[in-house]
Amino acid sequence: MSGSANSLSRPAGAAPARSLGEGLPALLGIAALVLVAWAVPWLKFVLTIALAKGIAVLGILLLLRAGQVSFGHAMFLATGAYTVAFVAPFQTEALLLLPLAALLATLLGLAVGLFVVRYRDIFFGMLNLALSMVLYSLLEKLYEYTKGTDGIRVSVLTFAGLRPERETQEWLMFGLALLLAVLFGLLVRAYLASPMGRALAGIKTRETRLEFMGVSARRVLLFAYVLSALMGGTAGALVAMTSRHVTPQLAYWTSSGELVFIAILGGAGSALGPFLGAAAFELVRVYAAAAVADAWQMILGAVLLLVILFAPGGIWGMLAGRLRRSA
Amino acid sequence: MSASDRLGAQAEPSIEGVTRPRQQDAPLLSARGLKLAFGGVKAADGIDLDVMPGEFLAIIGPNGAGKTTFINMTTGYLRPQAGSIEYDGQPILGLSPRVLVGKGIGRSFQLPQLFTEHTVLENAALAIAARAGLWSPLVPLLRPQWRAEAMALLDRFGLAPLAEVRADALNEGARKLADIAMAVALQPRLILMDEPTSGVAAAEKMSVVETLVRVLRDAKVTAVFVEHDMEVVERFADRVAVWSQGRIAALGPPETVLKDPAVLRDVIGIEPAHSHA
Amino acid sequence: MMAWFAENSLLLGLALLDGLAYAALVFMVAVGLNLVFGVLRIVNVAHGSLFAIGAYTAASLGLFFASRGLPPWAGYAALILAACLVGAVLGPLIERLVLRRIYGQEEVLQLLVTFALFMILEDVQKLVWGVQPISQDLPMKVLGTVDVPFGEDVIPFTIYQLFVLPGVAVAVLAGLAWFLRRTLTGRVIVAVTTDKEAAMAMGIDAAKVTLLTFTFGAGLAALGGALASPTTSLVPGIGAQTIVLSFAVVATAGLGQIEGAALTSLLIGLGRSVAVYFAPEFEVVVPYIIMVAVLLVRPQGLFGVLETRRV
Amino acid sequence: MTSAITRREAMFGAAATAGSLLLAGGNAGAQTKPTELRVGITTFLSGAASVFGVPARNAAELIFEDINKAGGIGGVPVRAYFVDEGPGTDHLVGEFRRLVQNEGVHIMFASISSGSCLACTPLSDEMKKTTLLWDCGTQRIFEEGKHPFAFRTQGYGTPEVLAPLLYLLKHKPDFKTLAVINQDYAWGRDSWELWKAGMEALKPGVRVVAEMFPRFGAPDYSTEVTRLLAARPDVILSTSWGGDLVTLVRQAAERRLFDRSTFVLPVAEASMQTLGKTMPAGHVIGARGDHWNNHPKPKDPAKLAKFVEAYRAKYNEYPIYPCHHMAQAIAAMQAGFARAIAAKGGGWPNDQELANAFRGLTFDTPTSSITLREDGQGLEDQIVGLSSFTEKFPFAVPKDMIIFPAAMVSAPVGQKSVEWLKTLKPEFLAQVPAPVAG
Repeated sequence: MSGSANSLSRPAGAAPARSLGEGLPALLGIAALVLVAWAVPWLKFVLTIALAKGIAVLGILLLLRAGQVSFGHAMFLATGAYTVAFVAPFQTEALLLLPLAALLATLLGLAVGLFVVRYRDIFFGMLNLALSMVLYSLLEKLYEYTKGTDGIRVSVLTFAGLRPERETQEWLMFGLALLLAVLFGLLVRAYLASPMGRALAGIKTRETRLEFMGVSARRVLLFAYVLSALMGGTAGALVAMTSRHVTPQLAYWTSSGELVFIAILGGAGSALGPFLGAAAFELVRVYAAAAVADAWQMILGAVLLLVILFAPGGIWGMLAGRLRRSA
Repeated sequence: MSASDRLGAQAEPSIEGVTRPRQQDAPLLSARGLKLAFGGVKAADGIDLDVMPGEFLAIIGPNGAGKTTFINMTTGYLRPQAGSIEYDGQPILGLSPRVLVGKGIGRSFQLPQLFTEHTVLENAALAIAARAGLWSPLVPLLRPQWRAEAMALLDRFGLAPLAEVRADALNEGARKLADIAMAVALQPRLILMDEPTSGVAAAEKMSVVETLVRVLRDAKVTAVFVEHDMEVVERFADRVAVWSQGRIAALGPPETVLKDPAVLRDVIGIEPAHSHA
Repeated sequence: MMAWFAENSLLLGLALLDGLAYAALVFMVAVGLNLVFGVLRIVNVAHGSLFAIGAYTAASLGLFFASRGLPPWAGYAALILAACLVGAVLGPLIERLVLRRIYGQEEVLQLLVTFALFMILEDVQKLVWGVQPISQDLPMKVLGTVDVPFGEDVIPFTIYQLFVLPGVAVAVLAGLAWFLRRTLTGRVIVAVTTDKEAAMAMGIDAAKVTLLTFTFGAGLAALGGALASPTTSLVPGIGAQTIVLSFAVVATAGLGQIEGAALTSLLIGLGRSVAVYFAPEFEVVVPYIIMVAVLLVRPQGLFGVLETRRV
Repeated sequence: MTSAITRREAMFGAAATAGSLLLAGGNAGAQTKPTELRVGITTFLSGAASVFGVPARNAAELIFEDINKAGGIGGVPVRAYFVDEGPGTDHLVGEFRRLVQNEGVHIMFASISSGSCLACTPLSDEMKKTTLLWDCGTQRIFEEGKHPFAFRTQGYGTPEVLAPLLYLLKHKPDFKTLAVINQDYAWGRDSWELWKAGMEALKPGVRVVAEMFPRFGAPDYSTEVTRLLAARPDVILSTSWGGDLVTLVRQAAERRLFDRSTFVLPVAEASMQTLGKTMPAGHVIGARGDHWNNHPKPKDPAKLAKFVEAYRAKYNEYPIYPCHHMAQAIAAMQAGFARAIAAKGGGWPNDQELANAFRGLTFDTPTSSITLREDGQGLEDQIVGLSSFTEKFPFAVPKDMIIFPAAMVSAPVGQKSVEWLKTLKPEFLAQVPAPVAG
């Protein structure tokens, strides 16, 4: 980060994008999502998954604020997803499964968090990676319980006791994902403006100072970590309830990489970023896969490379920049 | 109380001949026999030092003598190999910086430790939030009450016009003041400052120090500061400790110590202007 | 416990021999990754792709040589040539065109740039070499096997895996240690690893050092792939598996540690082969469990040096 | 590959074309003949399993080209939409929906991986879209539930494991110890469960000296090979395939494991070309079906030769079993549409009518004919033999082949395979046909 300016009077770079309203873009985004889901039925599914992943990426965003990259956050997503898959045969109520999945992921997040928040930077990233790979290996190896790489199918769920038609169910899942995305988006926005959230960036820039303010940097990071695990678990439950099939692939390190990818693609500057990123990611993926089925990965990779090299603020950064200029 | 009172009362580390009530005269900070060596270099080699409530104690000495080490040991960042430190009559060795902050020991840094991605206002507000212990994740940091308190604090340091500037865009003088402001926001009883004027442009130096001293005196904070500029020491310190090769070579009021030929030769004689440790 | 060891000592002996070859391959990849991290401070996710491309190139060259009627030992020339080729072509290309643009940026961006490269290179492999398994095992076959006594029985081991792979790994380790400590270039690399700012202040051309190191690291990854190619079938996806294992080795060893990487590779290689004999279900988890256990006790890794913050 | 038009539609026209596609996706009332018959095909185009997926796609493109040259199906040209199973299940089910809801495909071909099949088959129920399971082998699909729109146009795990087991019991009846080394995923685990159940029923008392499930796609088996060398089992079973099998065979052959133990490799066929002369002779090899290049008495030798030669001419390699499985699915599709159109007196069938046409359908393959049972499972004969080398092929082919009729080695409708296998008696061996010379 550049810090060479010497003039006392230099403006604060307008405290990027925060001065810009997020409300209007958010409302427009929601309207666009609903419109697309209505107009193109199958995209409803893609967008539901995108919203779910966006929720998980909100968690990545929190850690990025603290300068930490988790290359293993798919483990919380997988925990949420497998919770749904394991419990669904006994309890088909989606509105119970969802909080249960979130709770279990949160507990795992607390257990893992207590361990990993002692580490920074590359060690933080690698430890998360290692732990997610342990989970991945267990999901793959404990065939008796997890059916290995084939995964588990999630049976048809009930919503508030009702078992709706497929079309209705798709709308219900979409609505649920959208509602949770908005709620978590608002929560993260409030959190990032609170002392706890603002202290995250302190971990990134001056952790020593936090300690000399009497603040435990570990506790600040742990709170964010557990919150991110909660969101990861919620996302996993949504993914499992939407795709209705879970596999260990959900926990593989490349899936974690994807989450970080989405965070950067969308831009870490706003709680809207993850959702912009997730929608863009999923759409590029399905269209790239439809256009060139055996080189979609290369297209995604190229998109990522271009974003980092030429628009490091991500999609939100570009949007915010454009809006600021026109304002 | 005025500066001369303190000067008279505490010209020597001993407390004989002092007429004030006993508890007021007990040292706020008391180090005994501190020893710490890095490899072969002795940063502290049997240090005894008392800091009296309300006084401004300057520590001077050549680079690498161990002055910053003393601050680091007192604030829980480093642990001495031998000796003890008492604060307010209680042993504090082994306590972490976080705990010591809670007990009222603050510090500033030679290289200001500001949150560079935050504005000056947010830096101050974070410190205020830290002191208040209010860490609700849902209430904004810049809630009206804390914003007002942070602005008032910045105002005392003359930093109010810079409140919305990002910390990494400040110049060195403002950076130093903001750094100390964050320590003051925690309402310490004792503050240890590591070279509060190093790197500050010569023209600004005196105004920075004057601001500093005014705020600290108003807040009735006891201060220990490491300093290289003898003019600053002479004008603002109540007592001076000369740190040389891990020992205290001289201790007393500036007008005495700074005239000592040995000190002049060993400390001031080799002192380069505005050095960095 | 002792009884168990006595009963299984023969099998443990076999596990030890098996672990060696595996450890040698893991070391070759991990050490390159570690070296690159030391100088560039970037964890190169695409390192695994370089491993895969090295392997594919070696197999293609070997098959080409064989088709030209060259003697079998030319396969070894193919291995070395492939490593040099991949290192010398892809190394500078990636460093100059991509990595160079992101030095000094946030860590997450650096990590993700290499992740993007990884995604691109995975598909490049498929476009160039297709998806059918490719193998070229002449270098392994030409040396034949050696019988290792096992009680009354004998167990044939390939000379390639029992001697060549560990031998090359030891040679790489010794060569690296010599290079880094005894040559000027090596010392410059060490200086940059230890304190980049100080090294640059001393007038070291950091751009040159990073280019050199990255090329060298890429070459080591490709060499690892080339050496692995005679023993395995090359299929899409081998890069992704290799890299995640090397991460475990590097983090366990401590960042920037060469000898540490060797010992950790050995630890993980042996741990894995012992698991195959006695608890096959845990084979895949072993490296990660070792890593987590080590970092729990020594947060800086087995051989890492704790970096203290200066205030 | 999809044409330029699809790409443009996919890229820009998703929203614009949605209205018309909504109509296209419906299946109510009278159906007009479409301008093209759209087939959605899920297959591996990335990852380790693309060694099966890409040749299968190649075969499909080859055959569809031929069909379209000959006027299409029912006069309608065929267009294929391929999607990749590689990125994972959540991606795949999204793609399945896209093909049905957005591209308006008329029929789906699902999946190489059992995991993909288990995810896609219920979708066929929900979306009421006829889905041909063209390659996956898990017995769980039709044994754990009814799927009125799904049909498997080839054999499945039970016959593919039982046939090699019976062959082994005929070929080497006196083996006493056995070790298994399978890939660690559903097929590896399920096939071992099937084998174990069959073996315990048909030849009780065999000692299993090692059960190993190395990771799918493991690059190195030398540790496992050492352990097998030390254990000296009479028989080593491995249902591994692709690169994994190639690596295992190479490393085992190099260290003379094939001299110590008899291997049983039920999925060997697809790897024989890659292995070439490295594959040792005299071991039990299977093909997940009867489509060997040296099939002793194919039903239509000219058709088999034509397909093999056309594939070789275009792709410079012999077709492997996934190519044949793809060809079978396409043959079934042709027969099914023909039957449905005939039943409607020349009209175009809706989704339900199309599905009805597949139940009990019999269609020809170059080597035999396959009947789809009432539960949707296809009955495909199995040929197992001993690896050997001939003048004709530069790779191993079976000799002393036994053709196992599909009905003999498949679990009856409504029974679970493992339970059924447990009921087999050693006398069952007497029903095994005699080997034929290859």
